[in-house]
Amino acid sequence: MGKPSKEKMIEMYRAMVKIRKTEQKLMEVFSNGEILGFLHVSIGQEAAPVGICSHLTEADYIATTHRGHGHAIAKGIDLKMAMAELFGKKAGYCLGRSGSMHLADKSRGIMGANGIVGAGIPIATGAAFAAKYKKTDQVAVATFGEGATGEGAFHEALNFAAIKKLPIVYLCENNGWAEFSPMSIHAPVQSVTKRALAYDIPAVSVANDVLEIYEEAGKAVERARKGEGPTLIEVRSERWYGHYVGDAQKYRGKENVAQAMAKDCLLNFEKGLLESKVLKKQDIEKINTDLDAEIEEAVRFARECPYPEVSEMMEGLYL
Amino acid sequence: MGKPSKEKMIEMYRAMVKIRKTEQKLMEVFSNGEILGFLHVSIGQEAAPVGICSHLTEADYIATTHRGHGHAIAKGIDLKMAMAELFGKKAGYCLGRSGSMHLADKSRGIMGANGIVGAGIPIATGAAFAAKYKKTDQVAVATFGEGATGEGAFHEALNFAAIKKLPIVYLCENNGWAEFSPMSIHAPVQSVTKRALAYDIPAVSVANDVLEIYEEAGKAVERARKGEGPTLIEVRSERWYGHYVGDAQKYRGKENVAQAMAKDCLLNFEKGLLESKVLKKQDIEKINTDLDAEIEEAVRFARECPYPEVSEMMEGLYL
Amino acid sequence: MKDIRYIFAIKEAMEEEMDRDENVFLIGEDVGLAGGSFGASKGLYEKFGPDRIVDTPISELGFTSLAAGAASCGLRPIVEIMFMDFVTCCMDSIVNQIAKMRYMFGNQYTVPIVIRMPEGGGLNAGPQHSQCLEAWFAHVPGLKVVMAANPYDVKGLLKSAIRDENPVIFIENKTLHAMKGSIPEEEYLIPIGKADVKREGTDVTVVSASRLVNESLKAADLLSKEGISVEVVDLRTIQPWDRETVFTSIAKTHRLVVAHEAVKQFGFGAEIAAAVAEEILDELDAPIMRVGAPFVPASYSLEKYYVPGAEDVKKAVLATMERTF
Amino acid sequence: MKDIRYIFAIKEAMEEEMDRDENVFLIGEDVGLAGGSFGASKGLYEKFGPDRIVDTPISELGFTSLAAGAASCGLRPIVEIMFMDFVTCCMDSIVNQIAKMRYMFGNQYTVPIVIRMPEGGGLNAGPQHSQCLEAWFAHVPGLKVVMAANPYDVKGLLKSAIRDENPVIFIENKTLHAMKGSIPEEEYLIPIGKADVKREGTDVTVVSASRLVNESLKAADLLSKEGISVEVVDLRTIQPWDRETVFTSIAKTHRLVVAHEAVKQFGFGAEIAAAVAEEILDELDAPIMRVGAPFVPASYSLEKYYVPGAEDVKKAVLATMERTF
Ligand SMILES: Cc1ncc(C[n+]2csc(CCOP(=O)(O)OP(=O)(O)O)c2C)c(N)n1
Ligand SMILES: Cc1ncc(C[n+]2csc(CCOP(=O)(O)OP(=O)(O)O)c2C)c(N)n1
Ligand SMILES: [Mg+2]
Ligand SMILES: [Mg+2]
Repeated sequence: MGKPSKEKMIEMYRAMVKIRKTEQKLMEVFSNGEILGFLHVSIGQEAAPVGICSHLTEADYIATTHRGHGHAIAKGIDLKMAMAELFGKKAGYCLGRSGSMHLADKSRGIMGANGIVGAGIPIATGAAFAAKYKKTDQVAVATFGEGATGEGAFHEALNFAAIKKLPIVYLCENNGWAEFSPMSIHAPVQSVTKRALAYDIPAVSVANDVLEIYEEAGKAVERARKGEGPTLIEVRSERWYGHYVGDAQKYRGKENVAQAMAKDCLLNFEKGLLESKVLKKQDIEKINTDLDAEIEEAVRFARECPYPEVSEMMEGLYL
Repeated sequence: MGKPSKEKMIEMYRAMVKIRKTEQKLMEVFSNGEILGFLHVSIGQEAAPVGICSHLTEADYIATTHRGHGHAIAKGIDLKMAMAELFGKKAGYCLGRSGSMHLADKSRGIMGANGIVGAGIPIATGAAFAAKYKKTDQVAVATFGEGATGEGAFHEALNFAAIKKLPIVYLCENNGWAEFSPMSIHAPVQSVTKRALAYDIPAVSVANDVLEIYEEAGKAVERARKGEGPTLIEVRSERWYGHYVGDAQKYRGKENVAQAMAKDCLLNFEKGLLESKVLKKQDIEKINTDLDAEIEEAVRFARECPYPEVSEMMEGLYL
Repeated sequence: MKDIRYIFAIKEAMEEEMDRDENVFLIGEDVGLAGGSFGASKGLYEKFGPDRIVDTPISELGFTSLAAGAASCGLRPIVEIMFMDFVTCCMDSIVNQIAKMRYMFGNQYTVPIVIRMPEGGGLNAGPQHSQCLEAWFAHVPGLKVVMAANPYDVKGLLKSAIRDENPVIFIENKTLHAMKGSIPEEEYLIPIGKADVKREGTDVTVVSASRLVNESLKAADLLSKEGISVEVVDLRTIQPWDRETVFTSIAKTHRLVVAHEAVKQFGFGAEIAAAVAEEILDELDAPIMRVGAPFVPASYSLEKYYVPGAEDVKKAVLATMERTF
Repeated sequence: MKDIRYIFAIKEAMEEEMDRDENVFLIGEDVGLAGGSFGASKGLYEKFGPDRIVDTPISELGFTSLAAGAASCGLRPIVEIMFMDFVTCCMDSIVNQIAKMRYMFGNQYTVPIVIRMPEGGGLNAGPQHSQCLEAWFAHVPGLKVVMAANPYDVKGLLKSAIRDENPVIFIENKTLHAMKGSIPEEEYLIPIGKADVKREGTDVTVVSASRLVNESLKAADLLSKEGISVEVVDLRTIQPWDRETVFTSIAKTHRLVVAHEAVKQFGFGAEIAAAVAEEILDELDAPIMRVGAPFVPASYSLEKYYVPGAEDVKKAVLATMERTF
């Protein structure tokens, strides 16, 4: 597998910036009260979704979590429709019914964020089952946090996938925190890779580095496509902000936050790209300004779209 | 820990014979239609309950399963009241309300068999939690089959117990079958001990040999009492008969059954006791006839007791 | 026509639909090699193989959510939950995921999934193996809830459920598994959402489902000897239930009994009664009586006194005849 | 008397009971260090320490069944389920274990456990974070189900629930957490199983619980200006519910509306209506109207139109006034 091509790296960089900037924007409009409900941003964790999605086609599946904007963007979600959903508008992916915790785009294999911790894991496993059943070469990815590994859903899904050698990659973004508590509350082990031993599933732990993740994800996706079964990847991600926007992280030491921010996967990647001359300063500026414009445009679109009609609330329950 | 004393061994032998003979009797009366519902016997598996319960006092806790007569007997359940329950009589432990799948004796720490696979595991973990909370030196035991390790309940309980270092022993009787299917349907691993790796819980696999089990159980119970946390013990048990009485085991080769029967933990123990002169032929005969009488007496009692009144069915829902 | 047992009618329905559509598969505990704990899939493993008749670990949540994922990727799973009591292990899957996936994702996904489960007493299997929990599912928007009272119905309804684009909770009854009945040789479907008047009558309407339909028919026989003419309406579908048929019947008889095996309190009978009291109260000539199990867990040795039957329906009907207001 | 918020009243109840009885402990996700996701246990960790304020992994089934085991060994757990929607992850624990342990084991065990959970809308948290599922639990013999409408009630009821020897499903409402109200300085208890007439009236009885009690009171205010006198009965306990108080009120007003935030169909309102239609139908002068959420999942951006409120209660009351039969 090895290193991505130059073009691929630029694409990856672009995706990471897009996630970062989109979520920064989301935090802003959330504070305005334009987005309602819960908003969980993944700023600091952009490497994992981009690292894995770089190996996926639109036909591949991904089931994400409450902290799922990054995966959706990396998997190619339409930003306008996603933004409209976050704004609760009719033009949104879910017709404004569901908001941030339920972003989904069937056309791109984005099976949905999930408000229930761990619930997406067996659902993604079902997508892998379907791919194997239909003998396609599709691969499924389940993303989740280290906290989710406490749920029975995690256990039952991995057990089944291992027995059936399903084409799936379990991507755990271990950001060290589940809501307001550290991993020591949630697990007796330090690394989520240990969990995989119960199922004889190969597992690897990687740093919050997009190229490292890209490499391991590449191997895992290849294994899956070849019919060799599931892999678990733990990414040692870093959550910069609170569990949700509005959480002041009083339970978390300032140094802990500072350490997390220091491991900025985006900045590190950018530095590397500059050093290796894949990108020049001007390229980076251009990417950033282009994305700013795209995001502004998405926000403008979302703002201007109408809310659904109350009568539409009653539609579409059954087909 | 080491080997049990001579007296202890005789006690253990007696308990194993009691389980065997009681269940043989149960099969008989079940065929008569005197026992209703489902009856799961543990003939061939007597070593595990006796091996572990030999280390427990009445104050210690045990939560058992649908295949739980052996544990209840080894933990000292009153045979008459147990038999009355199986017969559905008012004098039974559960007032005849529940039958074989729900045998419980609070006075002896028998927290109940369970009709839900895996459900007893977190309940026993709760007993261990209570012991630690109250700072007693009580220990809890959860028994379950290899099939139960597929349930999320197993995972969630072991995770918690490991985090909190609760005084509990997880005793998995791996008889190779869950209902009508072999372990390969249920797990990607050959040994349940692998499951424990996910929680950093020490685990050991032992043969269907009561002295081996006694030794490992002794270490595990001691660890628990000392506050060193949970242990998982896998016993490679052998199920002789069908999943429930009436199951002809068509799915299972004759050789597989013959092999299981050949590993007769009771007969092997008996041979050893004779060889080492702990018991003589006459002692064994005496134990057997005494138990026959005790069991007959329990059956007679159960037969003669009245059923509950219909009006009593409505009583006792709330305290 | 041919005579067939209920459990075999289930098998035929699954087999025919699997023949018809290669995306249909069956998943559950011991459904494969063993042919199902109650024998519903006997022979299907041999015919369709392990890819389409899928044995699972004991993990109701895991395999039900797996089926949800598979359904949203184009397959049409039939999930077997061995006893309805075990559905408590996968309520998140059914309620938060399956029921909501279509609506919540803005109609992008359809989740054509049938979750079969047998409910009720009959085996003296005690408190954790005898429950009837259909009212829970009927309270959850997004699910359809179907209950079949005889071999003919179970086959036709199950085939419709498998073809339905929505998730269907398909409730069998253990005591009905061995019931024999006559069904056509040729293919037939029974629509979901339509009640069936199983017996016409003029004095009292008994609305019921599953086993209690047959008990209500027995009660109607008994009562006819006493000169009381009972109309028995089999809901067949609890959610969405067929208001028109029920209301039409009540408009004729002006008396209503609702009967189910589930615990009476907060059972589906409450909804039927409440809807009548809300929408057509003025049609009633007597109080609405309900029949259901008493408010305690199912009993092992007293099961036959616990589970409601024809006598209970009869009593309820008589009560509506006496208490005119 | 002192003014206090609902969420703080919950904390006081727990704190007082933990002071009184060392066997009482609190367990749940982020209840400890963080003081609870809604702040119900703020300060308790500091006071009682990690042995009695127990943070858990994300494992609702695991810790609820653990609490069941602990309760049957003499402790008195309070379990916090962060959102009622997540109770779907531990239904086996509650329904097959906790509800049945006492009865099923022949009264040997008592299981004094309180399972707290906030339900309903108010946060625009969408379909998986806004459900009201109390009707499920009310259908399960062995559970008590309590819902508190204001700070005074929540404190007194929660203290009683903690002292109750039976398992209690204790349902809070997210929009009420910030509600202020007046409570006595000294200790008080409110009995479980007793309804409370929150407002006397003569024309129509509105039976309700939790947030809808307050909405019903608002509706009563509005209606009084139109000359309609509404009696508002707060059930406080859904199971076992107080038939006497409800029936007495209806015998006075002869008109009934039942209002809850849960989806209307198959909600607890159905049981109240059905019981009335069964037992005191002749007292009614008008159809029984029910208020509840529409039959779709909770909406994110249209939440305020989804969740029923005073206007809906008012409409229902007016309907009972118009439609006399
Ligand atoms: C079943 C369930 N339990 C609890 C919650 C509340 N909750 C939402 S996110 C979260 C923490 C998840 O932690 P982790 O899996 O590490 O993901 P992260 O938030 O760190 O990305 C919790 C407990 C939930 N949504 N669902
Ligand atoms: C939640 C749940 N799912 C399924 C069942 C049905 N069932 C009863 S026993 C059993 C097999 C259990 O196998 P194992 O744990 O190996 O125990 P064994 O019977 O071998 O002692 C199954 C599937 C159940 N009782 N509960
Ligand atoms: Mg985390
Ligand atoms: Mg086994």
